Order: sequence, then C-alpha cells, then structure tokens
Amino acid sequence: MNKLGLDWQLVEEARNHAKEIAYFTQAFIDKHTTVTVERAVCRLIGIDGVDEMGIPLANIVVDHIKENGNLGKGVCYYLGNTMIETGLTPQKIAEEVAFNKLDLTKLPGNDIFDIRVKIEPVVKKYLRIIKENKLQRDEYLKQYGEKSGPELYVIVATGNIYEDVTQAVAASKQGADIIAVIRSTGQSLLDYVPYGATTEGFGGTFATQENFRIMREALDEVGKDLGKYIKLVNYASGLCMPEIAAMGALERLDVMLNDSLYGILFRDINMKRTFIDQYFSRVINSYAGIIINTGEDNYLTTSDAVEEAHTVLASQFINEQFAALAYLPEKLQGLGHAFEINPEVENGFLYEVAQAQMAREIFPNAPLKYMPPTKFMTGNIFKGHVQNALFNITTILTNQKIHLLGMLTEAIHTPFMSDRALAIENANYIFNTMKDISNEIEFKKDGIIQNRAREVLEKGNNLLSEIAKEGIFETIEKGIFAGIKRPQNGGKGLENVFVKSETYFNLVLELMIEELKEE
Amino acid sequence: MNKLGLDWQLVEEARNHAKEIAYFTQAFIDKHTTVTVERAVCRLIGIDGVDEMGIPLANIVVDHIKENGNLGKGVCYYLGNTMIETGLTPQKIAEEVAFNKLDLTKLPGNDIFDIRVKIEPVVKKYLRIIKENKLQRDEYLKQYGEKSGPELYVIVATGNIYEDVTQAVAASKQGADIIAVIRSTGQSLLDYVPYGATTEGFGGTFATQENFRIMREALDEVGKDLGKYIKLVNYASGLCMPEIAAMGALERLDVMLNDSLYGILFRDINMKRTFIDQYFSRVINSYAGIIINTGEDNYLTTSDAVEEAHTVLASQFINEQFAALAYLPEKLQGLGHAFEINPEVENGFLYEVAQAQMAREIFPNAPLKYMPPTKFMTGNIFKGHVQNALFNITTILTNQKIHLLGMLTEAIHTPFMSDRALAIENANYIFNTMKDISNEIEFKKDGIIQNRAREVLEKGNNLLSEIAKEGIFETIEKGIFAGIKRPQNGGKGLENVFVKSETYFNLVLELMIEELKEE
Amino acid sequence: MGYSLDNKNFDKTLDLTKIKPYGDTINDGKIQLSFTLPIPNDEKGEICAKELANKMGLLDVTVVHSESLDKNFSFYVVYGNLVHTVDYSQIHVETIDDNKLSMKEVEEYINLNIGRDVVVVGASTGTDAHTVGIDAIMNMKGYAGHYGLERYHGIEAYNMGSQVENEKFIEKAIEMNADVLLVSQIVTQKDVHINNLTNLIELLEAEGIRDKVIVIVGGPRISHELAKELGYDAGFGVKKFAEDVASYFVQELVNRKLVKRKPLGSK
Amino acid sequence: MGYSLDNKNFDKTLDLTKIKPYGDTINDGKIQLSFTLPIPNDEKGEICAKELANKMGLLDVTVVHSESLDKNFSFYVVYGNLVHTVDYSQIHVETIDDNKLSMKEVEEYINLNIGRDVVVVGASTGTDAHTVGIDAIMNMKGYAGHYGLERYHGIEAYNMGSQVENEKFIEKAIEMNADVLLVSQIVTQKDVHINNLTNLIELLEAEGIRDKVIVIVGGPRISHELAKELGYDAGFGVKKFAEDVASYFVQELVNRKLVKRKPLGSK
Ligand code: B12
Ligand code: B12
Ligand SMILES: Cc1ncc(COP(=O)(O)O)c(C=O)c1O
Ligand SMILES: Cc1ncc(COP(=O)(O)O)c(C=O)c1O
Repeated sequence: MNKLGLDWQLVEEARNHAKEIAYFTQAFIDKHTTVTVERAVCRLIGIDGVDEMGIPLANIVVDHIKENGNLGKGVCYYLGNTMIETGLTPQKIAEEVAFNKLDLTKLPGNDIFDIRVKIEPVVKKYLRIIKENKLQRDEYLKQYGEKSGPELYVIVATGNIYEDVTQAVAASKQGADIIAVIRSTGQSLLDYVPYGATTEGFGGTFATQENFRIMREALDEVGKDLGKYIKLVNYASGLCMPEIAAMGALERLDVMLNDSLYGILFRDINMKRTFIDQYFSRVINSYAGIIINTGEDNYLTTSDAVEEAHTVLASQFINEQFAALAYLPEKLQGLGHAFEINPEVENGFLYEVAQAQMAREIFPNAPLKYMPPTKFMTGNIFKGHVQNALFNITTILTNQKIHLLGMLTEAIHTPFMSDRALAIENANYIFNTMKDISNEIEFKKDGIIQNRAREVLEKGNNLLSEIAKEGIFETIEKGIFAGIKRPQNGGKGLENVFVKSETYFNLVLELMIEELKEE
Repeated sequence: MNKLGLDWQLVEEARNHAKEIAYFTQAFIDKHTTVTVERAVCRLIGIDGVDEMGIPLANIVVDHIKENGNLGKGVCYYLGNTMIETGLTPQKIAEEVAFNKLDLTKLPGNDIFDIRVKIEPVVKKYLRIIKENKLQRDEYLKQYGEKSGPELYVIVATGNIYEDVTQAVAASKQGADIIAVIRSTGQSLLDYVPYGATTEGFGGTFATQENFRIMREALDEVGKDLGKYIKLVNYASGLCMPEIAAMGALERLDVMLNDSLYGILFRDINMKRTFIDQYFSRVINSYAGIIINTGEDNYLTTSDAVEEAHTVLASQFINEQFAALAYLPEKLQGLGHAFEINPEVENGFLYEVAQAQMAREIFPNAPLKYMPPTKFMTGNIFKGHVQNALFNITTILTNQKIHLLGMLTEAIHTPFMSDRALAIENANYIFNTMKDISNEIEFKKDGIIQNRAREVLEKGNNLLSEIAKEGIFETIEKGIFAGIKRPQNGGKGLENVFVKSETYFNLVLELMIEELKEE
Repeated sequence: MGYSLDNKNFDKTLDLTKIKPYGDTINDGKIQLSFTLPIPNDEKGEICAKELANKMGLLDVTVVHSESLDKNFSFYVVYGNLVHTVDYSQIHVETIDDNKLSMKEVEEYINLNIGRDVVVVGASTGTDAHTVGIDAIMNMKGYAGHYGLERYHGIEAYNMGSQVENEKFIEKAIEMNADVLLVSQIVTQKDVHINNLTNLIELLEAEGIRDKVIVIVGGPRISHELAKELGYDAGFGVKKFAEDVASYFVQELVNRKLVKRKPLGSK
Repeated sequence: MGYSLDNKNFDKTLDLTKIKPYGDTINDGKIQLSFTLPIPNDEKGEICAKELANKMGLLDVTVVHSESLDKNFSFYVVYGNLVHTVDYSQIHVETIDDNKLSMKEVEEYINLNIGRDVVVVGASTGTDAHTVGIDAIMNMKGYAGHYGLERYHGIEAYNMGSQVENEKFIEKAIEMNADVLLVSQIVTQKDVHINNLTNLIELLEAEGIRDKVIVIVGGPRISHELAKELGYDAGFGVKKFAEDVASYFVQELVNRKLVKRKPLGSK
C-alpha cells in the first residue's frame, strides 16, 4: 500500500531508532522484577482467592517474601522450594502463609534443578489452560468466520458487572464486535487486583477475574445465538499489568489495553516500575494470543492533535519494538491513534485522513486501534453524531481495524444503551454505503494529504532520533509526550521494584518464551 | 475537469440530441400563447391589483379579451390600441374593464406601428425597473463579495409571511445564503396568482408579489447587518410560470424554481400549456438575471435513484437546451439533481459521488442545484443528521453550488427554527473541515465511481436519442420520466392555450430578447 | 430545583406497573429533550429551560447544550431523570398484526375462505399529492422487497393515484363494487388529514355503505389508534407493507361476513 | 390521550410570563424527546412512550421513531406540544458575567485596585484526573485562543495538577497564602463531585479560612447555581475561560475587602 508516497527509507530509519530505544530499555528491564510480576507468577501457578480482609493471596505471598526474604530470587524459587519441603500445592502454601502458619523464607534451600522439576508440572498445567483458551478462540473464529472490515468496539461502564452484562449483550445484538468493560476510576493505582464479582465502581467496573469470567460467559452465550465471536477487552494497564494479563489469559479475554507509557504519563506511575511490568504482561498476552492496545490516542486528548501527531507516531514505533522484544507478533499489536483534531480547523479532515492512512501504511499488519473524537465533543449531541460520522468515514477510507465507536453523548455521560445503538447504526450505515471507498479513492500527488503525512513522518523520525540519543527515561522527564513531565524516580510504585538476584527464577516466563520462540 | 474519464464525444452526442428535442418543441411554442403569458405581459406594463372579489386585474383583462376578442393577437395589441383610443394607462384600462365600463375588443383598430409607439415607453419603464433590480443585485454582490464555495439554501414554510420572515432572518443569521419561501400546497394549480400579504397557507406560503416584497425587504435588512447578500427563492412553476417570473423580476428575487417537466409530471399540468409558459418565464428570468432551478431531483423521490439516474441526466440536457433557447446563460441554469439513493445500498455513496461529479463535469458553468436526501429520511433524526452529513460531503467533494440543506426532521414536519440551525451547522462544519477535498481526491481509473458515471451517461444518451426520435410529447406519454405517464391533451390548463394570430404582438418579449441577444 | 443532596438510591428492580425510561440502569429515568425558547441564549435562558424540564417531571436536569438561533431565540439540549411512570400491565392494544400472513398465505386464504376476487380501491385523497406510499402498497412492483397488491392472485387492485377527491373516490368504489378502500394520507400539517379523513367517513355513511366496506387508512403519521378514533377499521404506519394490510383485510372480510354481501350500488 | 379534534388555535403572541417552547410559531410548544424503555419494541411499547409523554405534559404526541435495542429494550424518538409554561419575568439570575473584563483590563484592575499580586491555587481534586480544563484556565498557553492565568501580570498562579486530595490542596493554599482557590471537577458520575466539593468546604470551614478566600469551582457540568448551593462563591461551566474567572475574582476580592486581610496561616 502506498497512497501517500511515503519515504520508506525514512520509515526504516525511524524504526531503527525505536529498536535502539527498546533494546536499551530492555537491558534495564531484564535486570529487574516487581511485586506484580511475581504476583502474576503466583496466579499462573494457581494461587487464587483473598484472605478474610480481602487481600489477595498473591499479594500476601509476595509481600511475605518481600519482607522476609529476597524477592529478587523470584517467587518460583520460594514456592518450588516450599513445595519440596512441605509437599503442599502453591494454593495451600499461600493459605498457610496467610494464616501465618508458614514462613517460606525460613525453609532449607533445595537445589534449583530440583525446584524446577517440582514446579514445572504446575506451571505447565496453567500454561495448558491458557493454550486451550487460545485454541478455543481460534475454534470459535473458524466456526463463525472472522470479520473482514473494521470491527465495532463499544464500551460498557456501569460500574456493576451484572448491568454491564445487560449492556454488553444488547450491544452485541445491535452489532458490536468487541466489548470493553471500562475499569473503575482509580483501579490502575491499586497495587493489587480486587477479587470476585463487583457491583460498585466509579465510571467503570473493577477488573477482577470473576468479572472477566462472568462477562466472557455472557458473550459466549450471546455469540452462540448470533453465530459470531464477540471479543472481550479489559485493561492490563496501571500498577498490575502482568497480573491482569494473567487473569485475561486464564479467562480468555481477547484484547488488553496495555501500555506503560500511558501509565507513566496519565497515571503518574513510575517509569522503571511499569516498563518492567509491561514486558512480562506482553509476553503473557502474546502467549495467550491476546491483542494489545496501546494508548497513543491519549496524547491527543491532552495535547493538540495537529501539533503533536508526530509524538503518536514515535510512540507507536517504540511500542512496536517493545512488543517485538516480548515476542508479540504484529498481528497482536493494536497500536493506538485517534481522531482528535479540532473540528474548527480548516481542512482538519484531510489531516485526519493523512494521519490515519500513514499509520495504516507504516504498520500494515497491525490491527490498529482507532479512537473516536472525544475532546471536542460537546453537549450538542446532533453535531457530535456528525463528528462521529466523519471518524467512521476515516476508518473505512483508511482501513482501520479496531474501531472504537464514538458516542454522541461523549461529553455528557458514560454511554446509555441507546447511545451505543445509535453509534453502531452510524458506523454500519457508513461502512456499507462506502464499503469499497478505500480502494476507489486516490490522493493527489504532493497534495495536502500527502504533504501532511510526510511532515508527520519527518517530525516523528526526528523525535525518535533525539530519544535514541537522550534515552527514553530522560525524554519522558522532559515532557516530550503529551507535554507531561515525569521524573525517573517519581510517580507511583518504584518502591516495589527489585533487582533480580543472579539466581532469579521465573519458570512461567521461561516456558512461555521458549514456546513463543518456536512459533 | 475530468476526474471521471468521461467520453466527451458521447456528451456532445447527448447534447445534440437534446438540442434537436428542444428545437422541435420550440417550433410548437413559438406558434402559441397562453392566458398566463398574456397576464405576465399585463403585469409588466403595470397592471396590478385585484377587484373587489379578489380576482387579479391581469386575469380580468385577459379573460375579457379571451371571451370577447382574440387572445392570439396578444394583450399588447389590445392594450396599446386602447391607450391610443382612450388615453388611459394600462392600469386604468384594467380597472375600467373590471367595472365593465370598457370593452377593449370593440374599439376601432389602430395601425400596429402606432400601437407599438404608444406602448413602448410603458414597457420600457417596467423593463427599466427590472434592470435596476438586476443592477442593485450586482451592486450588493460586489459590495459584499460573492461566496466561493457551495451556497447554503434553506426553506421556510410556515404558511404565514410574517412568521416566514422571523424564520428567514434567524436562518440568515445562522449562516444561510439562500432562503426559499415554500409555496402553499395547491397554488401551482391555480390559474391566477393570489394577491397581497398572506398568513394562511398549507405547507407553505402563497407566492404573491406583496409577500415577495416583504421578504425581500427583510432579507436586504438583515443582509446589511451581516454584510452579505441573502438570496431569495420562489417558484415560477405551475400554471402561472411567466407571471410569477414577472413578479420575481419586479421584486428582485434571485432564484426561481422553474421547470415545466416538473409541472407535467408532478402536478399533472398539460404539457403543451406549460412548455409555452416556460419559454416566456425563462426569458423573463434571464432578463432579470434570475437563476432558474429545474426539478429533476423529484424524479428520484418517486423512482429509484440508482435505476433512474439517467433520466435526471437526460432531463438536465433538455432543460439546458430549453434554457439556451430562452437566452438564459449557463451561469443562470441551476439544473437540479439529488442525493436519493437508498442508504442501505452497498457502495451507494460511491454512486452518489459518481452522479454528482458527472453533473458537475458535464455542466461545468451551471450553478447546479443539489437536493438532500428526503425519501429515505425517517423519524430517526439522529441517523437522518448523518445522512445529511454524507450529502454535505458529496457537495464539497464534487463542487455543487446551490446546496439545499437536508433537515434531520425531513420525515416529520416542515422545518423548525432549530432544525435549520442544526442543518447549517452540519454543513458549515463539513465544508470547513473538508474545504479543499475536491482538489485532493482522485478516483481510481475504471473503478466503481468512474464506471457508474459512464453507465449513467450512456443510458442518458440512449434515452435522449430515443426521445429525439419519438418526440418529447410522445415520450412523456409513455411514462419515461419518474414512471409517470401524462397524455398530450390531458392534465390541467390546455383550454387556456391559444394559437398566435399572424399579427401577434408581445412587445415585452420582443424588447427583452432584443437586449438579451446583444449580451 | 437545582441539585438535591438527598440520597438518590432508587429501586433498581423492574416493576412492570411502574415503567420508567432507562439510561443504563433500571428505573434511572434518563431522558433527553431538545427544544427552542423564544428568549435570548444566556444564563436566564438556561434556567428557564431547566425549569420547564422540572415542570415536565424531570429531576437532576442538566442543560448540556445551548445555542443562539437569533437574538431572541435559543436552542437547548437537556438531560434529566423522569419521575413519571407508566403502568405497562394496564396497556391494552388492539393490534392488527395478530395473524400476519405472507403473500402466499393471503392468496391461499382468499382461495379457501373467500373464493372470489377481493376488490381493492386505493388513492391518495384530498389535496395530498404523495403517491409513493400508496404505490408501495398497491403497485405490482411493491416496495423494499415487498410485492404490491396488484401482484396478488385473488386481489383486484385499482390505484387511483393522487389528489383524488373523496366524492370521486366513493364513486369509483361503488362502480367497482369494492370490498376494501385504501386511503393514503401523508401531509398532516394543520391537520388537513383529520378533516379529510373525517369527511370521507361522513360521505360513506351518507351513501349508506360505511358498513359494507372495509375502510383503511395509511401513512407515516397514521396509527391504528388514530384510525379507529376517526371511524376507520384500521390504520397502518411506517414499515407496513402490502402483506400487512392484505392479511388484515382478507381475514376481516370473513370475520365481518362481508364475503357475500350485496353489490354496493344496490340500495 | 390520542388525537383531539378540538380547536387547536392558540394565542400566537409572545407573553413573557408564559414562555413555551417554539417550533415555528410562538406558543406552539414543540419539543423533541428521546428515551429508552425496558420493554419490547411493539405497538404496546409505542403507546407506553406516548403515555409517558402525556404525563410530561405533551399534547398531540407522535412517536416518530421506535427501534429495538434488545428483546426487552426499545428506543423512542417523540415529538409533541408542551402545555407547561415558565414565567420568564420571574426568573432572577445572579450572573457572574456582569462586569466582564479583558485580560488587559484585569491586569489594570489589579494594578489600580489591588496593588499587589493575586495568588491563585488551582487543582483537579479528589479522584479526578482530568487536567485539560484546569490547564485551560491556568496554563500560560491557555485554550482556544484565551491565555491562561499564568500569563497575567499581577497574578501568581499555581496549578497543582490532578487527583489532588482536598487536604493537600488546603495545605498548599495556606502555604502560598492564596487569595483564590480554583477547583476543577469533570467526573460527575454517581455524584462524586458533590461529595468531594462538599468535603472541601467543610475542611475550609474547619480550618477557619472559608471566608478569607474566594473559592471557585469549574467544569462542564458545573453551573453557578450549583456552585452557590454547595457553598462556593462562583461556578464556571463550558465556554468559560481565564478572563471570565479572573474578572470575577479580582472584583470580588475588592468587594469583599479581602485585599488586605491577614495571612491564611495566622490564627
Ligand atoms: C417524495 C416526497 C414528495 C414528492 C412526492 C412525489 C410522489 N409522487 O409521491 C414531492 C416532491 C412531489 C412532494 C411534494 C410536497 N411535499 Co412531500 N415529501 C416527500 C418525502 C420526501 C417522501 C415521501 C415518501 O415517498 N416516502 C416513502 C413512502 C414509501 O413512505 P410512506 O409514504 O410513509 O408510505 C409507507 C407507509 O406510510 C405506508 N402507507 C402510506 N400510505 C398508505 C396507505 C395505506 C392504505 C396503507 C395500508 C399503508 C400506507 O406504507 C408505505 C410503505 O411502508 C416526504 C419526507 C419523508 N421522508 O417522509 C415529504 C413530505 C411528506 N412532504 C411534505 C410536504 C409539506 C410537501 C409539500 C406540501 C411541499 C414540500 N415541503 O415539499 C409538497 C406538496 C405535496 C402535496 N400537495 O401533497 C412534508 C409533510 C409534512 C407533514 N407532516 O405534513 C414531508 C414530511 C416533508 C417535510 N418535512 O416537509 N413531496
Ligand atoms: C480528555 C478526557 C480524558 C483524558 C484526560 C487527560 C487529561 N490530562 O486531562 C483521559 C483519557 C485520561 C480520561 C480518563 C477518564 N475519563 Co475522561 N474524558 C476526557 C474528555 C474526552 C475531554 C475532557 C476535556 O479535556 N475537555 C476539554 C476541556 C478544555 O474542557 P473542560 O474540562 O470542560 O474545561 C472547560 C470548562 O469546563 C471550564 N473549567 C473546567 N475546570 C475548571 C475549573 C475552574 C476553576 C474554572 C473557572 C473553569 C473550569 O473551563 C474549561 C475551558 O472552557 C471527556 C469528554 C468530553 N468531551 O468532555 C471525557 C470524560 C470527562 N471522561 C469521563 C470518564 C468517565 C473518564 C474515566 C473515568 C474513564 C473513561 N470513560 O475514559 C477516566 C478516569 C479519569 C479520572 N480518574 O478522572 C467522562 C465523565 C462522565 C461524567 N460526567 O462523570 C467523560 C465525560 C467521557 C464520557 N462520556 O464517559 N478522560
Ligand atoms: C493504554 C491504556 N491503559 C489504560 C487506560 C485506562 O486507564 P485507567 O483504567 O487507568 O483509567 C487507557 C485509557 O484510555 C489506555 O489507553
Ligand atoms: C421545479 C419545481 N417547481 C415547483 C416545485 C414545488 O411545487 P409546488 O409549489 O407545485 O408544490 C418544485 C418542488 O420541488 C420543483 O422542483
């Protein structure tokens, strides 16, 4: 595809800068672990549930090791060792720890080889569950067929998982392809994952494994009636990236918002912490066949979408390379971008088309996540519906894949059932009446659209070259993305980063990578 | 402009067929006159007002001649002769006739040369008024500047001229460029023009000279505040085409719906009658610098817009030639077409673009009148607003000129003030955000769009060739346009057609043509 | 008025005797309004808009958008929670869709239960010039994939077109000895349709044939309810096609024992 | 309910004591509604929709669109004529726009009437993470062509950013001896803003400094009315910019004689 006359050498150059940035960061990542990485491991060897105070057992185990032992050795080490010593299952061990009946750090240490042998069957059991989920998804998609055009993505956000189900089922029947359960405000800053079915959230519903299960079941059921696989989305984002990825893998989610840059910039999470978390979470996503969605769109809700378009591109390149290092194939890289130019900008639509087409051409195999207008939506629902229509047109014109539907009431409230239905109707109307438009329309050589795309690419490449020179940590400190400055050692969660010991042991990661390398 | 790769030889061929059709019809026209042609003459030599029964004096004079003399001689003959005999002004003469005090047909006949000398100053006086109106319009347009993009056209339709003014003034402030006062249901079938300011109409307001004046004054005033000339539209259509054209010329209207094919098909007006009327009305419009709007759009509200698109094109060619024969330059030929494809048709938008672009390329100098979706508008005002947005996009993409705004409530009621405001906002948003799109976008060679345009052109040409062979009267009898059959001697108004005598005298027409030829 | 700090917990269980609008939670009462007021667009205008919404029974009203349409006209978009409820269990509708047949089934029904052609005369009456609706029902070609009555075996359909005067319409009905009259009314401004429709029934009664024919009206603003009120047997609105009206009238002819009645002309 | 054949002539003259919605004629009362009902989309549903509209005070209700959202949910678009009126002449608004100054004029006003820097502390408080609104008001760059307070001579503006706890906010205010507190609240779901805003005022009162500072809240769902009800000095909604709030607080500082008050810290 080459409708923009892009300079492919420049694209190559930009990609190489990003590679350099990611490699550099990966070196740092490889030396560290975090509490949530270790808790994710706990979850993937079967530690589930909460104590009588509602604290997840995974937290209890990890905090226990953190306080009494050396988390840098990895929970696998402690748990495997304890299994040898006590003959208990990981879940049982966790329960004992919760009851203060067992101190993992005080047991005699076994040979790491024996520990591996002891723990391997357990890890494999859980990996098999994930694998089966992946096969089940493939099976559904084969049975029902996959959608060829853009996929309609809507959110539910009632705060109550059961109401969410009502909304999600209705949306599916109305024609949605993908349902995202928006998370409650504030969850991203919790350094634990809430437990069980929940019915009270603000602006969203807590991401819990049970909520995942409830929604997955409901969508599978309505999917059966509709002869269609409805994809489910949640957020492996915030302070618990790998844990939520693990939960999603176990409950067959299909898409995960997953981007540490988002956490750094918009949730003030410490950058070191979240880069480490992101790596493991992406490996898990990849292993589970889950598409990640990155958060570049958010830059444009904060900064100007014309001036800052190149920061989106630069970030997409970086995310692509971070994903590659986590063995996440292109087809699972749902890089984000957005339709956020002020509707009053002359020829703004042409710029939107340029930017969207550019992303499409530069990341041809990525299921791009394209976000609707939000910042310039107002209480004028009628005009808003037209803004969303232009967004829909841009998607069909430039072949975007994961198409987040804009709501006419965006500036007013989280979506009502009817808002969603109108949004789906809007998109379906446009996608049908313009079905083959992307194949029909060409852009004038050196016209406004082509020039705009070139300009953004150039600026993006310059920015990447600068970041490669300065380092990503330093760049973020300077406020280059979305104009938000974050100090390297500021933000939330740094205290829970640990240097890996030389004997660091994480069999889940190892086995996943082993398999992923084979693919 | 050649974005469609049209076969220009075929265009030429089609145009020649249309020319043949129009010439043939003109030969018939030139031999006849009608009551409304003669009444228009009356009005253009100063006969105004109604009798105590509300019957217009123009009707009284013409009916008097029709009953007692030979209308085939032309009212100019009788009035000029009476002026010589009585020394009275035309108005005074008409009043005497109304009081039954004078019989024009019983007076001694003077030499036609003397009659011409007598009546010429009067005719010239009125032509001067029209001329001055034209100059005044040019003056305004020079002073305020002319709009370069599409002009926003909205309707007012309260039935009450004073309410209409309220609506029109508000619409002008909201950004409308052109205001049309919709006519009351049924007026087109009246063989006279109502008189004075009116406040009771159904689905529209009566077209009267006083109503024209009231609205013109209001628009000039608000125009002054806005620094902009607001154009005014009414209907020189139905059984009184030339009379209303005359009234419009006297009150400085700017655009006139004017199409005898519309009258034949949609109002069952006799075809012979209305072709004759149309000719004189177009000469008047041309003289007054008034843009005509033809009614091809209506075909698609009745027949299928995909299947019958070629009938629109054929009709546009015919209307172009009829206009040319009435000395109406291209820049005053507002040929009509419409966005009426079923929104459920796959790729329907591409067909709309093809058809609109085709009209644009084939009639490059005509201020095309492009009608919004109406037939497939429903009570779903939200979806309707998006349908209108796609229509707006088609206009800016294909450079249409007179852009009738679609109303989100089209299927519900004649526009509320807010409906109009939302429509204007919709269009202005799109025209700005897509300002230069027509210059940016190219169509794939031999793609869906190009092929569609070719297909329509071919079918249009075939139809014209058939009509040229069969004759327009016969073709209409067969129901080729909009599937509606009309017999040559059926419909309304045939009884009021008269063969011109050899001495037929119509100084208004003569002098107008004389000047128009010079231009 | 204004913001209430009271506890706004409401019962979230569905009670069919107290149906409320629904935003995203049962009984939240969410509703959207838009309207214009003949006053300037300023804070006073907004308060006016809010107060009107309150009078309509809305709580927690928010004026989410306001816009000037002219110096003394302003437009508002408003959201709020409705206090009113409707008792769904008490609503009884006489539906006409009870026994809907397909085209094939209608033809079979006529064949089996009527045994002769059913004569249908239709028109867009009064000053109404809209024909697309009545054509959709009657013409061979039909509309939106639904064949029209002219194509039905066992139905003789005659479409008089538009702007047909009621007198002419009745004349034709008598002449053709119609079983069913189909009236289309599209223009409803200033209630022209009400007057025209009422007039038709009066004329039919004057002719003494009201009870001998099935009289049906259709159009986008026509409901069955309204039709009944005006003295018609049935009314059909949008998204109704030939098979809907045919299902109704063939069965009604049998139910009303009109299959073998005397010719309309005979006194 | 249903269609009334009564004379529907209404008085078409504007009466400011009886303001009604306007479609295209004064007092026609035209209004548009849309809402969802938790019942199936059928004729019964439409009647329900109509009945609700009637309860709201609408006459001649037409359900112009209905659509199924799920088996037991249906969406309606409705038009009708409202019977309710509002007495415009009785509406009194305390407007904050009375004396609006430009940026230049604000600067001059401070220079002339205050003679020292005005200290403004702002934040998006509670769990609210939306900063674009408060940034629009405070940051140098401003928003939509309106410079923010940081750029004003004579104003010392400190923007604490998002998710600032009320306690921290007050601490900072005291530390900086603020004249004006600017609170931004964007998220209003489940009334989080109400609780959070009320809490701030309580804390300020507890500290004994409520009357020593001007406390202002802003956000898209904030009205001046609501702000007053919650104990704030003023509230600013959409389309308000730095000069609006600055005009207000500089004048208010003078009117309330706060220009020379003791430092906040001093008891
Ligand atoms: C096409 C059209 C025209 C064409 C008509 C061509 C023709 N040959 O019919 C033209 C351009 C001539 C025209 C003229 C006018 N029109 Co017109 N027109 C329309 C339009 C765009 C579409 C109507 C249509 O064809 N719909 C498609 C058909 C299939 O739908 P339908 O009629 O609803 O029919 C369906 C059902 O209702 C039902 N049905 C209908 N009749 C019957 C009868 C029976 C027995 C049964 C069982 C069922 C049934 O079955 C059909 C299939 O489901 C509407 C707007 C709209 N989108 O609705 C305006 C509209 C109807 N027109 C309107 C008006 C006011 C006029 C004019 C007065 C001026 C003007 N504003 O244009 C003139 C005067 C006409 C006159 N004297 O009656 C208004 C009416 C407002 C009102 N509620 O009173 C509308 C709503 C537009 C508007 N918003 O102003 N119009
Ligand atoms: C951008 C945005 C975000 C960004 C914020 C980035 C950032 N750095 O601020 C991100 C993506 C992070 C985000 C996250 C969330 N958001 Co958000 N977001 C928006 C969005 C699209 C635009 C807000 C905006 O920036 N507007 C532009 C500014 C300039 O306008 P403004 O805030 O109204 O400010 C003006 C005036 O109100 C006033 N003003 C504002 N504050 C103040 C203060 C003072 C003192 C004064 C004088 C004036 C003033 O002046 C400004 C200029 O005129 C809105 C939707 C919308 N279009 O409004 C949703 C919206 C506000 N978000 C919403 C929600 C629910 C969330 C989330 C909970 C989840 C989600 N659905 O996305 C999270 C959690 C955030 C949290 N904990 O608070 C809802 C809130 C619903 C409600 N009414 O409660 C909205 C309405 C979207 C929706 N329909 O669901 N969001
Ligand atoms: C990558 C990413 N993660 C997470 C979120 C949501 O964040 P939170 O749940 O932290 O509010 C977003 C929101 O847009 C996002 O883009
Ligand atoms: C050419 C033309 N004349 C007249 C009209 C309006 O007709 P009437 O006033 O006869 O209803 C139209 C309506 O679309 C038209 O296109």
